[in-house]
Amino acid sequence: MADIKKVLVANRGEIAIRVFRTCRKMGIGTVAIYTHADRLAPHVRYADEAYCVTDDASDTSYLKEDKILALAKELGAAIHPGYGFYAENAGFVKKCEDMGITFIGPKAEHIILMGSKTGAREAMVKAGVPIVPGTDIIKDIEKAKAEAKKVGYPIMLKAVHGGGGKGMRLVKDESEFESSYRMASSEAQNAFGNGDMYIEKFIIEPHHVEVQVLGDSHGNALHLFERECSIQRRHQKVIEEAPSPFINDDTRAKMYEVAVKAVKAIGYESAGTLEFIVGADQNFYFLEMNTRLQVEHPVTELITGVDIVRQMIFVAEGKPLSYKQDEIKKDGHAIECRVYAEDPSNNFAPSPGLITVYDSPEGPNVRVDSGAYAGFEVPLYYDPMIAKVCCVSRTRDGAIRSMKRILSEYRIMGIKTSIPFHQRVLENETFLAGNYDTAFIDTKFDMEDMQRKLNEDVDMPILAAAIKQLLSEKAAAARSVTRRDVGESTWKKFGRLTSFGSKLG
Amino acid sequence: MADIKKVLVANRGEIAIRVFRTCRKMGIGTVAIYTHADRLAPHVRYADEAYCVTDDASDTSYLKEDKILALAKELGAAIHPGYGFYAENAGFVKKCEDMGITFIGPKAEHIILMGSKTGAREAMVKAGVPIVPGTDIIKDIEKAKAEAKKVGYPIMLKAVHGGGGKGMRLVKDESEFESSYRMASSEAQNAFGNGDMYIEKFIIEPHHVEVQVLGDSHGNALHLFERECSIQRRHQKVIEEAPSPFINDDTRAKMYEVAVKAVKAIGYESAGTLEFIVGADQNFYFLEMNTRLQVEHPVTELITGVDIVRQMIFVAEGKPLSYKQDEIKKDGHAIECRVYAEDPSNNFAPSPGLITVYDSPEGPNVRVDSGAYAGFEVPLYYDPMIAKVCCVSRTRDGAIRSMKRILSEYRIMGIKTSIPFHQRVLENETFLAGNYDTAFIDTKFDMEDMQRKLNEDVDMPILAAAIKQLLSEKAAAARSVTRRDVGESTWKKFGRLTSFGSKLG
Amino acid sequence: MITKRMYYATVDGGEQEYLVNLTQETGSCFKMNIDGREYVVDFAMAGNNVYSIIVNGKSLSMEIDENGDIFDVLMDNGDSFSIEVLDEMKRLMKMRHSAGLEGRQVIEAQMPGYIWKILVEKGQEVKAGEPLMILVAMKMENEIKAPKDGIVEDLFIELDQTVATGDRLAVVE
Amino acid sequence: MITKRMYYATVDGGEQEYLVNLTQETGSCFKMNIDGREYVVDFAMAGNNVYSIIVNGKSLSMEIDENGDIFDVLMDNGDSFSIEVLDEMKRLMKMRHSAGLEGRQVIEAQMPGYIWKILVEKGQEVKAGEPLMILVAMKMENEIKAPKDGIVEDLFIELDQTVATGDRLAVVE
Repeated sequence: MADIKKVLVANRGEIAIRVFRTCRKMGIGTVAIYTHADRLAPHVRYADEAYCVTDDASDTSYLKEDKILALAKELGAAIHPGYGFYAENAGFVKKCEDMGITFIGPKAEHIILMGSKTGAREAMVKAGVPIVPGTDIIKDIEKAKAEAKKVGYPIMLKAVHGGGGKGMRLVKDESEFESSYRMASSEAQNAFGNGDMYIEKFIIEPHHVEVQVLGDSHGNALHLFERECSIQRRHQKVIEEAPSPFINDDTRAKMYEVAVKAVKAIGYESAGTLEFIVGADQNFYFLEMNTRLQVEHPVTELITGVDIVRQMIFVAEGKPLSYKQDEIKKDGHAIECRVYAEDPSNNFAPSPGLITVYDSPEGPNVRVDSGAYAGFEVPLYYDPMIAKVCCVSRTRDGAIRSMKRILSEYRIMGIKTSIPFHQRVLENETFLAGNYDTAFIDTKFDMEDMQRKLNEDVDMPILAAAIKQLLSEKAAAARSVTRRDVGESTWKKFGRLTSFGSKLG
Repeated sequence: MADIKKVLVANRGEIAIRVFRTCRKMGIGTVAIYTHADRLAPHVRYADEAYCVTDDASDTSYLKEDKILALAKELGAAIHPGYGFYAENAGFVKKCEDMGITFIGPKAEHIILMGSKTGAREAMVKAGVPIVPGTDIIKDIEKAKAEAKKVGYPIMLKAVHGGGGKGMRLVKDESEFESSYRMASSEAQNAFGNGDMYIEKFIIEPHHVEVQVLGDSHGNALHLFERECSIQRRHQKVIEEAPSPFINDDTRAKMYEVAVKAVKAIGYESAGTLEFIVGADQNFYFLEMNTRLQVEHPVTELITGVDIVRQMIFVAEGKPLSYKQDEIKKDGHAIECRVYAEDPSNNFAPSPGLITVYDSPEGPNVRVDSGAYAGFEVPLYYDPMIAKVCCVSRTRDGAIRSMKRILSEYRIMGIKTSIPFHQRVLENETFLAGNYDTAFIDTKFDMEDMQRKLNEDVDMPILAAAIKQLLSEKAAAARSVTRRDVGESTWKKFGRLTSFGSKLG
Repeated sequence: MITKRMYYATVDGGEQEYLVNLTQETGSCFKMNIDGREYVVDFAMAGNNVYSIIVNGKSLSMEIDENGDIFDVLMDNGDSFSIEVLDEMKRLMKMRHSAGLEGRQVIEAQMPGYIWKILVEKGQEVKAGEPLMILVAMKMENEIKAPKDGIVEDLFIELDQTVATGDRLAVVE
Repeated sequence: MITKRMYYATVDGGEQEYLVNLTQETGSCFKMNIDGREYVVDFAMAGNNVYSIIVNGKSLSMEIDENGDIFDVLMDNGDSFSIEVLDEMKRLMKMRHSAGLEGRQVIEAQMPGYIWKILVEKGQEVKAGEPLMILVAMKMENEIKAPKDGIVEDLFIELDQTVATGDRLAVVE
């Protein structure tokens, strides 16, 4: 495989820019694609080349497989998919292979394997990775009881054809088994026309912990430690950290070992993530493998110093990984807050629109990956995540303190953002203690937390609002008297300088 | 000594904010001082408290010793001097001591000692630190010749009362000695009324390399490795790196050893820097000791992970340093570019004024310390440095590539900045080779370098300028037809939103 | 020129009213009295809608978003306050208006987006809480519900139309 | 509406003239011809005086500072170009004007600052290069020198006065 000279990122916004940054540093050319709606998105002007993939403004979709592939072929560019869109799309990867386009990511076969829940489980079991204990379809109640005992109570009874919580029963001990089974099965029969049930171990206080892995075509496999991703809202991760504050070193070591074993067993190439569910008892079980670069990869980069995109490019070029496992050192603690264009004080309603002020946090130990700038109109049509803000410190406590400092400096106006939500989470005692699980937002943090002020004194905001009101009244009065500029203040000059309207007609 | 609960920074701009950031992270209260001219400087609103030290707008000086001391006393705040202003002012430190105000910096006696050239040299000689070899006043030519031989040619003959290059002669070998001596001495006699001369070793291709040190009141002393600061313009450092690309490991080890020995010998407390001149032959000699936090300290922080301001606070509290020498690890290579408000294409003329666009670089491995924002009018009265932009990478080459990426993202409009100058230096072969000396700007980089384009193609700027001209003509025509807003575009909305003029009267 | 004002302020839609007396001494210096508490305020604009406010030495940075008489104030620590500031006359008008509220309900868009589905027709009878249409913003669907039982008197939007915050969507009578 | 223009462009004050034919097709799409070289340009404003320009797939980000007919263009890599763009009429006027230039010289401030020292008096004879005053900007002194031998016909400034770029300082005749 030849060296990559140019990379087309089949994606937009912050992840396109993130890949471009590594390319720019490596001296690799960059190609952006964009829709009419995204003409002014920052990834377009960050790249060396940019091509529109839509025919007119009414089409806002980036999923233009034929155009993207033809473009990459014509330009001699490799394709990086980012996350979402064509990431984890085996068909797309196969077409790249057919057309001789280098795809910067895993092989199609691994995407297919891990895309199938049963296939992934089988492969993992074979590689010695623990999966959530359970049974096949229950045919015989007594046999099932014996198996439940083996799995260990509490267990979950689940309908084979179930969904949406129906036909599910938590069983705390054997005495409840029979009645629970009958009720759940008949519920499933009524709801889905099939009463088949199976048993799965119930995980108490589940944590979502994932291990970042890298593999190359020379059979090398590495882990880059774990990330704790249990802070989720509506199944969306919102805060991630590395390392996990919850799992102990014994669990850690075992998790790394099985992760690397799994990568080697299936011959996985490029960057990937093994997601685990970890119970309060520190037992961990494989959930799924993400065959892509994850949104939250920067926290891993911050504690290891490894540029994961750079390694993905090397692997796609057929080169070996630049590191051996013992050269990967974990240093410090990193946190990521995902900043969404949504209004946390209004039930997280989407808040697209024009960004009028955009002040990025500065100072030490901060990393911002954004797709926004002052003057950018956040489009309606795409993911509402506009930035990831990360920090790193020697300790978790230091990282939390740093993140507070950083968020207090991050100023985005014109739209609402989730920054105040993050600031509240960073004050939450369960979060500070580091023993939150995936139910955190539902059980340990609520809208009251969100509305609670850190400083209850209302005089300061009142006096600011009253002064603004007075100034607005005076300005309105002045406008009604004369429309001519009276004098020329600095602010006026700035106002004029930033008044685009008259310039672009 | 009690714990510090509040810190007043007797300084402005980026260094005030830099100290505040550490305080905010440590949970220490912050106090800003400002002049009328600096009311809108960002350090004012970054602090928890802010006090004006001037009586009216005509006074632009921060040097208000009595007011500052009274304020610190009243608020129970310790004082951090930053650099410049009251840094290295022993009188100020003594007054703090007298008034019972904690000064976050070295003791007055060490400032005095290092402020005296002869005192500093004596102390260093005593501590075993090499100084530039030389002689006392020459009384006898033959004796002087013998001493010159001992020092080793080439040597410099210097007038004791000299200055401005007068009464100085470079002597390459002994045959030139007598005539040079006579000429220089008579020149000095004519110029300064005194013909006394002395001999100093002439350093070939001098490098400016400095060692960061820390000392505490418990007798502990640490070095934090060195910084190379040879890229200077008009004796102003403009680019610094850590570690030095020039000195070898043997020199490095010796330099660290004498630096720590010196700190211990004089019982120095807080952060300080030993500046050395290093010749092409790797011999190094003490120049001076800076008894303050240096502008360029972030590069050291980036390769060591040590927060120097935090350590200064601990030392001022009477606590020991948080590290032992063997816990300080050097990791990677860091570069700092100082961004000045000046126009590099116009002979670096000062360029104060209103910043209309300020986009801070984002992404990995960058650290920006600035005192600027969009809407800020850089005042005429203070230091033209508006930001320090630093980056860190595993290798020097990686750091240079990163810095290019970072500078390409750093967008400051409304005023001219030295960013294009840095971009040119980062392309210079001598710089890339890492063997530049203090004469770099004068001998290896000139205005032609500055004016040289990386891309000679003029069609792109021409077409952009022509389009702007057309749009401006159309806008002017539209304005002359009607003053009413015709339609309402997004840009117009932004223009209105950012039009301060009408709001503040 | 010295300017004086008296305002009534309420916070986050609450009942408590704060009486604010305000005097502008010079361009940036204000004297305030809030329910008897006195403040001297230095108020300065430090960027677009960003304000630097110094009150008795305390330095605050606030973002203020102005919508009519409501001022959304966001502090650096993430605290946000929605402050309504009314003078005597506006306050009286508001009290009269709120007494007479009922009947015809105009539904306005609470966020920008586009109309993905229209679930009712003009003239149709609806119950309170019944979805009228679905507004999509940033990949998320938002049901727009009837605020009361009644008849859909008017629909102002078409399928796929883009709407801005505050645009009128429908009337339920 | 299609708009057409013909311009003469010069770069960095150089002699070479570029003939630019420009057609605005739609709001953001332009067809260009520079001395026979054809380009299709998508030109968009992406923030205050920041432009995103796409030419045959090549994506460029430029900062453009407009001063009359002179456009200072700064590229992301630090390259800067000063482009003068004149139509036929302005070009003719400029050629006539430069032919008749001489004699009375008005000295303008090249940077903002304040007048720290005034070294000459009105009516005084000065030689070319002789300092007339010292302008201080950001702690640096800048000597303002006589552009030619002559008499100081006028001084427009006072001691300690703050001046902006372009302010008239003196006249040497």
